[in-house]
Amino acid sequence: MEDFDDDEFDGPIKKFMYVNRKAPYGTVYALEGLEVVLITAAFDQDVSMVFVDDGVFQIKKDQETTGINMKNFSPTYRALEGYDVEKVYAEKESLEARGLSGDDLVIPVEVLSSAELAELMDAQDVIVSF
Amino acid sequence: MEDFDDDEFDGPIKKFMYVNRKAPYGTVYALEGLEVVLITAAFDQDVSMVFVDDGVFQIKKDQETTGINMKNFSPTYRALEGYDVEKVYAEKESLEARGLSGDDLVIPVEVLSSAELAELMDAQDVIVSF
Amino acid sequence: MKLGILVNEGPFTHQASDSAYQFTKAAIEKGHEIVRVFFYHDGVGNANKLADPPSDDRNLVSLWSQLAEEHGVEMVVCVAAAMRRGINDELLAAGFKISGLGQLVEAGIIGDRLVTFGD
Amino acid sequence: MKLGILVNEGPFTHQASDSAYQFTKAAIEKGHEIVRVFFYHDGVGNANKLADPPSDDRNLVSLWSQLAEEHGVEMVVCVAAAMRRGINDELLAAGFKISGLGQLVEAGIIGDRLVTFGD
Amino acid sequence: MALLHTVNKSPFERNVLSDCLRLAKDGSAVLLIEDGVYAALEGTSASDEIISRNGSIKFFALGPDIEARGLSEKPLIDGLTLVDYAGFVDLVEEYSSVQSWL
Amino acid sequence: MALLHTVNKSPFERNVLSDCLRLAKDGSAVLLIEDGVYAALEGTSASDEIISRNGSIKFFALGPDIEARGLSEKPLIDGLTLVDYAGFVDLVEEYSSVQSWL
Repeated sequence: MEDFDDDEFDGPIKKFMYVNRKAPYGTVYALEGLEVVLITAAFDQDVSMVFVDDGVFQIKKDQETTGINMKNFSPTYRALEGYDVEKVYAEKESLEARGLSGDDLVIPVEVLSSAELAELMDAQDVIVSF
Repeated sequence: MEDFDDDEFDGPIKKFMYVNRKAPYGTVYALEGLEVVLITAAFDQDVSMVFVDDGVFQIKKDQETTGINMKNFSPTYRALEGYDVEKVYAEKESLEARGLSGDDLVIPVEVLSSAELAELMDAQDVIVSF
Repeated sequence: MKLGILVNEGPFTHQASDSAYQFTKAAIEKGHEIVRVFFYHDGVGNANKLADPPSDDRNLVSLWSQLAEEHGVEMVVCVAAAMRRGINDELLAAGFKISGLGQLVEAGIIGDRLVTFGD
Repeated sequence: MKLGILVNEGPFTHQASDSAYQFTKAAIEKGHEIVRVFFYHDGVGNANKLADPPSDDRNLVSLWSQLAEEHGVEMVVCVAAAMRRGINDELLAAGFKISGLGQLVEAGIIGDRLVTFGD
Repeated sequence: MALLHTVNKSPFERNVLSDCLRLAKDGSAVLLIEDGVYAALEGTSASDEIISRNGSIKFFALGPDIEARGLSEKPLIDGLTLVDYAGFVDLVEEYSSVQSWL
Repeated sequence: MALLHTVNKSPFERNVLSDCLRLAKDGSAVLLIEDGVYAALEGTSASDEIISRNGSIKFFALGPDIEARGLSEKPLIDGLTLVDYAGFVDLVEEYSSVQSWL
């Protein structure tokens, strides 16, 4: 199969949910997970992005990575809107347990309770967790 | 530097402690950790091997790995004695939390309390944790 | 059922690749169709033909290659993840090919289920 | 102080290799002697010269090679761990060599401290 | 429509089983695989996690992983069902989607 | 003689900080690095782990890891000391041996 060209793709539209559960920098999952989300957006699917558990730390503002010599990729989350990824959620319980509020975040998110998030997760066709 | 030949080694004797904290099979750390212990024994050092946290599962008896197509390396722990690794400990609190007792184990171990293990750990020159 | 499989860890260090292989094999034996096995993150290490484990241990790279050969399973290694980790075309074992992340998304779209194995 | 360093994870997936590199560099700058950096488990991936990360990201393989060149740091990759994971002499970046686990033990004996970085 | 959740980490090492159960709805299923199977043991400090949701969630554990870890003779939590890899495939087919808690 | 313990995992993800503190004697030191630095935050569900041993154990956190994660402006647990990589080296020298809780 050749490299996939999304302009020619004429398949069904599915509900994709990306569940971000890992903190940034300690592992690469947050960064490589973000790369998947940006690609999926180009396929015109119904994409939701969720920050839960330590994943909420991915969008903590004020990240300054000079001291660890790694690339600060948190500004890329601001690009999500430009890719038409508009369904961005964070779990209330995860934020509260970590002492975070919406003011701490680099992008606006819709804050959902565990129960609300569980409902949303249940309605997905494809769930990928990083 | 050439491959190290332990017969010619004439350095100091140090207290090495290997702290096994990971369950077997889910990750390779238990297996590759065991390989380090066996090598260290050949250097005539003062070796202690400790099973703590999920590491106590490494020496659970009755391991039968045919179904997951991985090598069952638990019999190798019985070889420790032949390598003169005689200081083998497990932490009481870790065993109890996991519903295990000495009867569940593939080798005899000296069971230490957290406090006793903490003392022992404090007296080491080199601690390597897997 | 059409299945997409995502493998996020390399062989040996985590059981993820073993579990993915056993699951994929079982699915084929039950008559399901494997749309694609996609290797991401450290999973790109599953394609390294130089892997040479002790003879009394399983060799996952070979096992994946056999599965591809016997059942025509498509196995795709993510190009970006592979470049970071030093896996290129010359290192690829039989049955693997390198392509873009779009192949993962497409597996999710075409497949009835996408099942992830990782750490 | 004589320091032995043990690196148990590859570059990119875990921060362990970054932390080990920053620590080793800081120790050298403070005048300490690095007895040896030993790469075990997935840490053998740090020696893969084919690693080609995006240009705006750090390249740990190159950084380790530079450290070895500038400060004569000995960097040893475990042969058994490397064989399992498909790292051989031909893939080794500058400054790395493959040897046995005894080199790790020896680093523990000779060094005043052994510091481990892993997952 | 209900989800199949897979958990592959020991409940003694990580909090992922709790994280999963916080978001797993009644009527969904949880399959324990790899080091996740330690959560299937009865009489441990982690057993209550599953027992407290038993009945409202269906719990499964992968038999080959149970056997590999020497747990075949240990008592497992009542009502938990063992499956093999073929049974894992069946569960994936039976539920609407799979969430792997990594 | 006392040990330096390093912890590099988030207390919200893994139990390793608790495991460390169960075996860390009074008079030892704990250095939080990588994702371990999240344990340094005040006012979280994990803060009590460190607060309960504060005073009997010296707690440190790696500043570059705090900054990378955007925590510079957040309140850290009282009495916890920030160090850089050079300070990490100094701690290794000051204590008799290092136990890395991986």
